[in-house]
Amino acid sequence: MGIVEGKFSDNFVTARIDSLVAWARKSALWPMTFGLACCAIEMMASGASRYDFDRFGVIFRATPRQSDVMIVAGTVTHKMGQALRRVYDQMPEPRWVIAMGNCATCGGPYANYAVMQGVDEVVPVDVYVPGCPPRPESLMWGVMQLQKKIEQERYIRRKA
Amino acid sequence: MEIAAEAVIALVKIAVVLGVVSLVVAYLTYLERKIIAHIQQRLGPMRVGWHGLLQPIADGVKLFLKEDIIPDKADKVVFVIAPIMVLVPAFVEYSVLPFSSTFYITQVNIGIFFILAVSSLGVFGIVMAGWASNSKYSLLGALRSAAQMLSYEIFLGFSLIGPLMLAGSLNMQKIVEAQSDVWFVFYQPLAFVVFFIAALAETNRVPFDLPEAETELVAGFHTEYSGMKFAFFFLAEYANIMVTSSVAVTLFFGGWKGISWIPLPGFVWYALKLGAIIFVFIWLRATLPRYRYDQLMRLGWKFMFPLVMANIFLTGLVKYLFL
Amino acid sequence: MPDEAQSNGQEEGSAPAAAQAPPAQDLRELVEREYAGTILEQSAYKDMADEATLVVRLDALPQVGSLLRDHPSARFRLLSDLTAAHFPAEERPFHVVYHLYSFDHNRRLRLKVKAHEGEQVPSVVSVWSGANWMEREVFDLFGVSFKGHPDLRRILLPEDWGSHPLRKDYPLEGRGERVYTKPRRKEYGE
Amino acid sequence: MFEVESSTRIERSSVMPGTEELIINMGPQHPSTHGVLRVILRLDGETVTDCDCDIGFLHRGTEKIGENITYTMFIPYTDRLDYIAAPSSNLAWVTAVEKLFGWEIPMRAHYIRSLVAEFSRISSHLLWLATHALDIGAMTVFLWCFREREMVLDLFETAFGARLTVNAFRLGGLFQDVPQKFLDLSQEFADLFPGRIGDYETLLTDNRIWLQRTRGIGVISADDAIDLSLTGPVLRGSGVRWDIRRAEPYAAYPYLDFVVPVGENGDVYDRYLVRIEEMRQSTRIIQQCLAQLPKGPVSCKVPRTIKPPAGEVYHSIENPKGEFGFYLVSDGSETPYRVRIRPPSFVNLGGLKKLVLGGLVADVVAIIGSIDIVLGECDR
Repeated sequence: MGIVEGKFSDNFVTARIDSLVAWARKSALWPMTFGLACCAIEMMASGASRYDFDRFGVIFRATPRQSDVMIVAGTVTHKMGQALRRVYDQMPEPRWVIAMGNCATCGGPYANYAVMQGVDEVVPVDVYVPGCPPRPESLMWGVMQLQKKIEQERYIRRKA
Repeated sequence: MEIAAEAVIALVKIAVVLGVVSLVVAYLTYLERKIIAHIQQRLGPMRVGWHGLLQPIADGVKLFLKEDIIPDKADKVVFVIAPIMVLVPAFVEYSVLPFSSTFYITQVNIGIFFILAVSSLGVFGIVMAGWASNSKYSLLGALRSAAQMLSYEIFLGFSLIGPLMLAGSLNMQKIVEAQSDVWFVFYQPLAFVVFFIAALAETNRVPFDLPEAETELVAGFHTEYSGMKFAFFFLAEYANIMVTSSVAVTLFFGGWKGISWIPLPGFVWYALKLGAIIFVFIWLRATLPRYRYDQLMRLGWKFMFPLVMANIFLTGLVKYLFL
Repeated sequence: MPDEAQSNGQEEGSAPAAAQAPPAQDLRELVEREYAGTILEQSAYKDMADEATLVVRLDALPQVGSLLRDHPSARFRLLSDLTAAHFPAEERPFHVVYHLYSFDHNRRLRLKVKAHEGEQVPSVVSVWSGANWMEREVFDLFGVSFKGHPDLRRILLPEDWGSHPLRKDYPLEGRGERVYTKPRRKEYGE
Repeated sequence: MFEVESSTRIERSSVMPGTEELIINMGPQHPSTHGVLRVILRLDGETVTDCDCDIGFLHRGTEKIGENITYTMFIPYTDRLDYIAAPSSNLAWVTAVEKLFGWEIPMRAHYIRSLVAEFSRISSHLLWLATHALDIGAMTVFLWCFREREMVLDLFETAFGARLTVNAFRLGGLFQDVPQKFLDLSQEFADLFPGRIGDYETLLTDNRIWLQRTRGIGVISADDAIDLSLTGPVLRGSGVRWDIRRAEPYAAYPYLDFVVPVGENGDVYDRYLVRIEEMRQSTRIIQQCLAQLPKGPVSCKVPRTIKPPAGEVYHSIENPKGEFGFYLVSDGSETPYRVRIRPPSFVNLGGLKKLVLGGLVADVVAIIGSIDIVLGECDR
């Protein structure tokens, strides 16, 4: 799809097309189940009946190839870091990352030898969700923030 | 001139059927999400359009614009052909299905054989996908799928012999006509049960969804597929559900024929029956756990095979003695 | 059944012999009868019955272990926990600690061996199979190696970590075994 | 596909000329490894011929942290050990430290601790049932279990202000008394929950597919289970009637009446039945706690700076997953000298190899599910 990407100037038509693309992308955010620790439990709760992420079109996929957003839910240790990066590399573009919880954001309470001080050391992060662990509402807020971010993205228009 | 007109009509019919089927298949995913959600006390898609009605379109557009990854170690040609190999047979089968008394693409004398033959082609695509991906999960998924589909193809075929003996024809339209008085499901309940179970296995649905058992094999044979190619597999799965349900409707539930004192057009009857069967498919998915691979095989060969043979024998006996 | 076990425990606590003699005196005698001179120390925190501790001579550990496991008056069949502690000031800095539990008598016993730096502790995997992973963990985090262990590898930390974090001289923040600095990120293709 | 550079014992080897055994790597990112467990399997067809676990992907150095902070400060870290049943981990820590000090805890605190610990057992078993059923393909049970789990989390929130990592107990008792609303809601839950257990059982217990997938799978005898140091429902599933709540009672358990369920065959199905029955018994305990709850203070006098005498203690409790203990060495200062966490999941997972050998790949998933691990305390 690289033929049309970023080739056009701003006008009514291209803006419409871009907003259609953005709408599709934000409405079908399929996260990858990357549960690492405590936050993973809250992520599961987000998918379950009370919070029901399916309402936003968010369904969890098991394989990175078919997912759009990686929710890093939990503590990333140095041992895990490599695997995490590898999974990120397997995801197709466009891809986003949500760092869920304090551990993924900055190491959280674990300032020690084993824990990576924030997942942004290995992958670029789009949204940071605070909390230890964040409540499902917070994660939902994070997903909605990401949707807002996607809405502003340009697809066939030249990057500003 | 006449030939040209016929060709145009045929093309229009094909276009209509393809369009409607594609749309229905896309909305089948929505229906499934919605029904399962309600069984699980959730709401399902709500935000994208009214009650999430635009969800399949958003999914489709997104998948279409997604980067299309071909793994480095994959066999590139086969990797690309595989999803097409899966999708095409699923749609070709619609060509012989009668949707109402007058609306069908074509009628061939061996309609049901055609469907069985073409549906077996799908398994090639799956095996190719698994092999070409060069991933162990995909390969295991594909092998499971091949073994499962080949075995259950047999039961599926044999279970249809009973109704065919009653109808005395392989032409789909004639089979429907033969059920004007009583649907074959009442004559052939055993055959229908076997057919339904085999259909579940054939379409890789719960409780036989081993090839893509999410918790064991990540996503089975399509683990490595992304973007539009994955969408092809996804659509093919639902198109297959439609086809097998259509076969069930045609052979066991009187096809487009309705109850005579309710005046509804044939295709409405058809759609209603189809919907009911598809609902059962989805309902089962929300209810049952998954069989293990060897148990699935045992169930097939040790239980269903004798059953379906007995059914054929009984049908033949009854037909020979009383009709 | 569990009620019996409970009353057993209470009986033991209230018996006059147990009140005077330090806990685990009977076990010490049992071991000494079979293998004299293998018990080096005996203690119990605040004389609690379930904190009874016997310090065993390093080389005699597997024998003492199997005796305590099989003898009808001990029957410590469950190796409840195996760990270590590091006391750098002591002559034998590594204390490997074994917590045993006996279903038959509902009592606990702590065995301890003390090892020099670099000294091999005999493995108890042959006595309690459950020790396998726990010994690997001690090897990983303390660097105490076990003689006769079937598969002594690091278990929690990456294979190439190179140091043993639970030693007292190891800083909490680590020694920078894995640092993702800018060049490293470049290597990842950022 | 998700391999990491870490050596493993399992090397590629040809069995027969022309055939090669398949080595499959599950995890660390895999939907059914319940976190970041990595299992390497050697397969002959679909039969498992060798199995090796690679853990430590969640090794967060909790024990080392414990040596550097005070006894009170460590309580939040215990939440994050067994994060599925956080109050249970809190309870293990506070009881271990209290044993070191020799404090007398007021009766009301004991009862509330038992009450909350049983709620945590229910929440843990619900999550286990949810994921275990999902692994075997039953997805509706997953969502039903989460429905009730949300109710339990609401209860925690009413009492302690957090859903998951509740930081429920303090050294010497509780931070403050629980609100009356918590007790009312608990009563409501305890009355409603047995019916809901019945719902899950309708979907699973007599389901033919469920029986075929779980009966006779992952069998372990009582002797082997003891030899491998397995504890908790895994041990009880093999028929050993040992529950620390009974054998070495703590908190209010000496005054509570409950049955310790055991299995017969030690297979996946028996472990399932044991846990289901434990949920019923937990509900009974909750009913009793609510009925017997005494009045009075919820905390004993705790000095401002906490300095225990020098010495060492080991104290363990019955966590939903097994024996959860702390081995504490104190040198008389404000921080512990050594904190050892005795993790049930770590030890139980050590028995995985014995359970899976000779089974099929699909069984591995069921067996891992039936051990019920949580990587937080497994890797610490």
